Amino acid sequence: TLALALMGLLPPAAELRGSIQFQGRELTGLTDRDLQTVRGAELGIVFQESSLALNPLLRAGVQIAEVVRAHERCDRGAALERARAAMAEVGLGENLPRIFDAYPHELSGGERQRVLIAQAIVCRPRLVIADEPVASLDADVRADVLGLIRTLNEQLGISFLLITHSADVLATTATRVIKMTAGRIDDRPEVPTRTTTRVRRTSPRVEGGERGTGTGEPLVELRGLRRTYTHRRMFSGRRHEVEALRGVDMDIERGSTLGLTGRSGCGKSTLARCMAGLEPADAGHIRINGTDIAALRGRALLPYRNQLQVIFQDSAAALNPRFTAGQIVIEPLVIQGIGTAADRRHRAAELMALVELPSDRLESRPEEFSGGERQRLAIARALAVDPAVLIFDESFSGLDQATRSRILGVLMHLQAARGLTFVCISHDLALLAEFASEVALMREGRIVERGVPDEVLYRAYAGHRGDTLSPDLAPIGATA
Amino acid sequence: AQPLPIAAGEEVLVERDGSGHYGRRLVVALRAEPRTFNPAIAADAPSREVIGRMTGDLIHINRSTQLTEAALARGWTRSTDGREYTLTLRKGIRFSDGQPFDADDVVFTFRAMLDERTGAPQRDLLIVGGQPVRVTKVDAHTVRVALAQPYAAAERLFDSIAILPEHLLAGAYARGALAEAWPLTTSAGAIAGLGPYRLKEYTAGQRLVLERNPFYWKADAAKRRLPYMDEIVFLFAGTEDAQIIRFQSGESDILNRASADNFTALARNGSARHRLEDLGPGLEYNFLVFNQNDLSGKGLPQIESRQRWFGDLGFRRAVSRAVDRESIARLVYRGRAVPLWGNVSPGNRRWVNASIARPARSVSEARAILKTSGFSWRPDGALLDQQGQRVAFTIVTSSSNTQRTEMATLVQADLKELGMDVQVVPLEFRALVDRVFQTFDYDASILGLGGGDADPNSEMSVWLSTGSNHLWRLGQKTPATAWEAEVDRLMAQQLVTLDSRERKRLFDRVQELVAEQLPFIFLAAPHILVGARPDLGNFQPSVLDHYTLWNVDRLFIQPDGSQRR
Amino acid sequence: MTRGRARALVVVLAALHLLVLLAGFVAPYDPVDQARALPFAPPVRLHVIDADGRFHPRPFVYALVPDPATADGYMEDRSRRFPVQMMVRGARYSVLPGLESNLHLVGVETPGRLFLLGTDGFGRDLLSRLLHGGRVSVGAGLLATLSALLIGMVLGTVAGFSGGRIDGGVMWAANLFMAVPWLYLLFAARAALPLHIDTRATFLLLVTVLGVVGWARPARLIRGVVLSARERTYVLAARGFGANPLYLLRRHLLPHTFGVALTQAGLLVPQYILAEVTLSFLGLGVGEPTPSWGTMLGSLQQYDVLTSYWWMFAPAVALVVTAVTYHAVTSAVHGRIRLVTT
Amino acid sequence: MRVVFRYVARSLITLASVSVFSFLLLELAPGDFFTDLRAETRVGPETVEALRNQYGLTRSPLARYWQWLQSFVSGDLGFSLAHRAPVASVLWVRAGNTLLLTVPALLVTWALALPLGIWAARRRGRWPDRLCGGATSTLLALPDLLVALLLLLLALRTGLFPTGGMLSPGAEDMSVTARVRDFAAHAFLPLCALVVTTLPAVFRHVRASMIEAAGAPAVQAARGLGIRPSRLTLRFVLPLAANPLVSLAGLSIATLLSASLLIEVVMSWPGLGPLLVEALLAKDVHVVLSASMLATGLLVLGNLAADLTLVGIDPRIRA
Ligand SMILES: Nc1ncnc2c1ncn2[C@@H]1O[C@H](COP(=O)(O)OP(=O)(O)OP(=O)(O)O)[C@@H](O)[C@H]1O
Ligand SMILES: Nc1ncnc2c1ncn2[C@@H]1O[C@H](COP(=O)(O)OP(=O)(O)OP(=O)(O)O)[C@@H](O)[C@H]1O
Ligand SMILES: [Mg+2]
Ligand SMILES: [Mg+2]
Repeated sequence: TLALALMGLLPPAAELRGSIQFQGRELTGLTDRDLQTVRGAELGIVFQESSLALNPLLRAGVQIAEVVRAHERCDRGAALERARAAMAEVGLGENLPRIFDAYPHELSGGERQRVLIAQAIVCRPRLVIADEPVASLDADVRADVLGLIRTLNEQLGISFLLITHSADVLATTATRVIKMTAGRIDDRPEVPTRTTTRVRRTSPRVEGGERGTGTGEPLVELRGLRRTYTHRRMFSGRRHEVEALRGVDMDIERGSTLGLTGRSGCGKSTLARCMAGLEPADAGHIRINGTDIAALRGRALLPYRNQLQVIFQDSAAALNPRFTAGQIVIEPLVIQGIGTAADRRHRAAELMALVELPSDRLESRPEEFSGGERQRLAIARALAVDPAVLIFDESFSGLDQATRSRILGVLMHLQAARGLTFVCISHDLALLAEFASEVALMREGRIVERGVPDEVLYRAYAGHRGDTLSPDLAPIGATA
Repeated sequence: AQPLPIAAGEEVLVERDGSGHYGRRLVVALRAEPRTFNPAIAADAPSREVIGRMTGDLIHINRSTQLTEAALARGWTRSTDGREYTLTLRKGIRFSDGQPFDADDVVFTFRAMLDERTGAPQRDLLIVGGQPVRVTKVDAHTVRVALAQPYAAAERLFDSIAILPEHLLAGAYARGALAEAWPLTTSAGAIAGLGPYRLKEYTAGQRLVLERNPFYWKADAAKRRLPYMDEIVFLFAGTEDAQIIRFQSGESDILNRASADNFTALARNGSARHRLEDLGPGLEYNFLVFNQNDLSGKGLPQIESRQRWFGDLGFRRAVSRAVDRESIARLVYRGRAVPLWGNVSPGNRRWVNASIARPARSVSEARAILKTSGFSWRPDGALLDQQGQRVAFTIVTSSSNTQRTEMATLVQADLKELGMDVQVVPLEFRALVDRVFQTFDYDASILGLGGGDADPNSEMSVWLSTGSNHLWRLGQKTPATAWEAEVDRLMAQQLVTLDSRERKRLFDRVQELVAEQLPFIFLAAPHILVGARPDLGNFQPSVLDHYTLWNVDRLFIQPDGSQRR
Repeated sequence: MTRGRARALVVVLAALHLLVLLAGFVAPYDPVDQARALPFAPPVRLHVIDADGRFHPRPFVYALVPDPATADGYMEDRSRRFPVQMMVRGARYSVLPGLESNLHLVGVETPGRLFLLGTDGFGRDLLSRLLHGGRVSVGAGLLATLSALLIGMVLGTVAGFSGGRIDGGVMWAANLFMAVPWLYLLFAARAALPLHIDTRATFLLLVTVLGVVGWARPARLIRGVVLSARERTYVLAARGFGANPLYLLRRHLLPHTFGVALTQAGLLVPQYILAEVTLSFLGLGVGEPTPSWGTMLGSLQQYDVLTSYWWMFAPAVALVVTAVTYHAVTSAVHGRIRLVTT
Repeated sequence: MRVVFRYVARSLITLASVSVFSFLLLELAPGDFFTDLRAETRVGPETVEALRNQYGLTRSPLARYWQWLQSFVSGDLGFSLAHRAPVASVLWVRAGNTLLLTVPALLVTWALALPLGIWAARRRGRWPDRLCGGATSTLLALPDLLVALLLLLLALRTGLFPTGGMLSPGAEDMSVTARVRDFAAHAFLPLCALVVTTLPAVFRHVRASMIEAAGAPAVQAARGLGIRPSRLTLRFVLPLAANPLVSLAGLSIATLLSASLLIEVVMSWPGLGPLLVEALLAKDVHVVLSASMLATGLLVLGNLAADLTLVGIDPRIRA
């Protein structure tokens, strides 16, 4: 909300008091017209939810180019060129032509987020407000992006206002940290000392939870799962094929927590959707309790569907904007006809409490929640029914450490009590290390490593550029 | 095309009076587009209106005097037994394409018209006494017409039978394709006739241009070849309102029959720029008819049960007394109609029986009549019949005819005062005709008849009990009632009576019978209302069809008047 | 939409419907009563000052007599005043089925006439016809719109949602319904039905015919919206919970189509009120002498009426008011339910 | 390729079923073309029957349908009983004239309704919006015929425009420019009538979906990046709002031949209107059937265009 207010984008119903000053100019009183010149050109913003912030009907490249054209006099070609360059800067260089032409829904969460960042920096504004810019990025890319931020900051003097829950990010990038509680800026330490960040990094442990350890029997078996996307373009005839899954073999044991990690765009979310039967696999088998569900269609699929629940990476998009929070969390109950209306209401309050949302927000609609709150709503919804397998797709990235660890604790309790199986997709290796009993590493549509967390994670680092996460990096750059 | 000088030996008809100026064009807005140029099959008004200007007939009924006069036939004689006519044709005259006209064309025309394959709507007219008229060629300019029985005023039959050019149509006829000849897409050169105008150009949907026939066989008193005007342009105006608006805007020069509503509005809105004429009542008569058809085997028990009333003369007389004809004339026709009690409109001056009683409206009289017929009333005023059944029925009307629907609305209110529950159901014309003529699935209807000729012969099919328009009881083999038998006899007799005074006496009696027996409850005869631009010369509209253009060959536009617009 | 405006809207809407519902009481005359001496009489003039210049606190009217100076004009007969009275006894009407009354809100003594909006060509009071006609017209217009939209929404969403064969089938039907010459169905219906149809049956007939014929257009529009909406992540999520198609349609997709459906509703209501003219033309409408806005507007569409009698525009004005109100209502409702959708 | 084939097959099925259904409906309706000859006093029932026989109206429905189909496929489009000529000879010219009127009208309608709707949506609840809302309501409440008549009366009073037709009598002698001007003068009123009667629906839909789309988070985000409102509206909001509009536009194409029928009749435009209205009432079966076929063809085309565009602008829709 603070970020929105800065940009003057609050809905008219919201009352805004106080003043916002930018380069000596008062922004609160300005009209839309004046603000336009400020927005984008001098003030850039990276929104928290990439799925909502990108226009679903415009191609990624075009959306970036539009920003260029809004602020600089240049023709279409030049703008597109600039967009391309910006995309390369944020690490989308590998698949540039495809991603440039892709519509937002065809991109992975991380790819989308980088498009957003590219949008924000393409015009080299003086100040960039970045709301959780790196939440769904893997370590490498995150390092790249943060590196970029630093470079921009150093060379062009661009200021960044980073909003994040990740202490790493703050530690490596920020020059000043501000902590907010309950709508107020709490304390403003001039320089983020390594100690504060360190404390943050280490202190929150998962409270009272025990990692689920598998029972040994495989609940879900995946064999040779393949999924290829084709990006067809109606009018240009250009065609890109993406092999998102190239033959995934994997077993998930009942009662275990499988961590799944891998570079952005390597196919994790796709795998999750396929497993849950929400997307048809091109080839391969998905066996749940020994039944091959890839062969099933329609009604026969229903009982298995319920057993596997996905909490989508873009929680915001996965919540119907017309529903209230209460309706959202009990939706599965309604769908499956569980309980009376009163029961459900009761359960809704329970679920909200479980994810630490105040029960007086039951009547609010998704757009009135913060990013992290929405994520928690999605988790609560998935918990409403008792699925055998829960797949968390980057569900914890928007949460602050404390909340996150409390929720993880709750989950682990549940796991222990009911023998639930979790699949946790995340880039946060620390999280996986704590939460998962086993970790699988994906690369280019295949599972390449699998094993005990620490081992795999270590090898994962080793397989990449091991230097990027060096904790010794000095915090450089200034924030407003 | 300039009128050709009159050649020696060309027996042109020289009009006795009237003169005019050559040149200019006349713009006429038709209600709809014509469908064909073929005189043999044209059944719709717009086609006939156009074709009438392009063709000529042997003997013509003068629309203004309502008498027959020589046309393509210079003269004719009738044999003493009245069964044979000898017609002398004009010599030296030509079709509009310059080809000469002679007896062969006449013989061809009648043969073609009488051929079943042609399906000419005039065919039935040419069947006299059950047999087609026989037309034979005597010499190149004489034809003999033989009838199976004497036929009063047989010469009137020849009116509007367009003489076809044998040289152009013989081929199509031989192929049995005369009915498909001369569609709208025909080129101007392939059509010829003996009318004052010939086809110049037709643009689909837009307009039809006729140009002067340079060979036309009439001349004015000064021996100048007619017609005066260079061209007639027919526009197609979709609806009557559009017709009126185009006339008012000056885009069309003639208004051929306006409704009373529009005529009144036009008169109010700018009469100075137009010449509007109320010609008095025309031949059309509107009436309410009750379904008295034999319904056995039709599966219409409800209507059959109501026929008890419809067949009851007392009931019909009560209805007739209760109907407010004066209001119909005043409200529906804005006073431009006459109330009617008999089957001949006062517009038909020669044949109307002026002594037919015209009882004024009287609801109490009507109630008294009903009472004597055994009807009674419920306390709430509803009328019950002898068996205690509520008197309720529907009146069907043509929805495209606003006036008749309005009449029905008035009649309904009138009959409500008698305790009858009447519903008005407007129907699309085809559905209406289907019910009235085919299925007999109706109680009562408001219809109109009599647009054609003034002569009673044109109404044979209505009054003969075997007639195809004997609407109240169709398809009878033998007359159902004594009075219908009497009418049959009278009509048959007048047909063969050659003395016109005697015919009038016979037809007067028919009118009396009809007015007594009330197979139809006559309502009103509307006036013929026309208009023209004020500088149109020789404009002599008539109450007979075609009301304004019947003397198109003599119409002209005053040269000084042209500056006024 | 401000509060005041919303309130004004509700008031107007309520007043409109109340007037129409209480037509019998508010209308001074029986809508089918013909004052045959006064066809096309202009709206009566209310006076407070009489011919002698005296002031009367109670408004009064003069009787109309034909004006000899014009062909069909009228003038006031100043010899006698007819004060306007409240709560007078007059023509009987039924308040509810079985309950009759003859009390009217306003009226004058005969031979005075209180033709507040003038008369039609039969001398029938236009105001009374307008009020009574509104019952059928507004009622049938609304119901027909509802039914057309309902069918359209259900079929449109089902088609858009299911895709494939069902979509093909529904769109085939929609094409059929849009391309077939309906006029003939009406002809056929007219031939099949009995000639005498009472008002209630006519009403149902109107609603059915319009609903059945009208669903295709909204269905197509809605199908398009659903096509796009069914790919949203939250639909996918609900599917993940094992939602059956019915649930998805009802909870996620139908609400999505409300915007389009509301807009269509605002368009269809006046359209269907007008469509009654066509049906009347074929003998399937309300029919004389029962008034309806459709037929009243039908008589306005004539050259002579249009150019001569301005007060005959009253039904058009009534319909405009209705259309504007309903538009305002739909747009207010739209504003309410509008949420982030894309 | 297979998709194209499937689409063609589907369209053919639609056409065929429309023709069958139309034919059935025509069968159900009472009477036939020659029925109204019965009402002529001069024509006897035998003659009418003979005509029926001659033109095959007494044959079985199947035989008559087949007769039409053969003729339709052969390019004659059937045989018009009213004109006693192949339908093609009367239909094509008029269909052309109708398109001459409706295509510009369609373009003008959209060209006006789009900006107007967008404008009203941006000023939602303010006076321009209310004004437009009121105006469209008024137009909706007036029957098309009345609008046409009012326009004609306007023309009559002002004398600025001709009151009907497509060209003046005597236009054949005019120079090309004069003819074009004459045509424009004649086309103006029918065009106005058409635009005025079709505009409200389009305008309303544009406005409503623009309002709906403007609230989308992506649009807010784009605003945050400083995209100018005009560009924002056109580039970001419009595509989001386009869905129902595209369907609507498809339907507009479908009505190219039928939207103007009544207006053509009243304004004497030499299009399909007068012909078809007459044919409908006269039950000239082949004309009606073939005209329905043309209309269906357009419908299929319009829907195809709409579907393709929908897929084109909204990649989320699976083709
Ligand atoms: N609906 C789709 N259509 C086309 N391509 C898609 C679609 N969804 C994903 N892809 C592509 O498939 C690849 C794998 O995507 P996926 O969402 O599985 O990545 P991911 O591993 O979840 O990445 P991230 O960590 O960034 O979320 C990506 O390159 C993406 O662009
Ligand atoms: N439009 C809104 N209407 C009502 N409440 C809102 C709205 N937007 C945000 N809030 C509430 O205001 C509070 C602050 O929201 P904000 O989005 O600033 O949180 P945040 O600090 O970004 O959290 P997160 O880290 O979870 O994204 C939250 O409790 C949220 O529910
Ligand atoms: Mg992902
Ligand atoms: Mg946030």
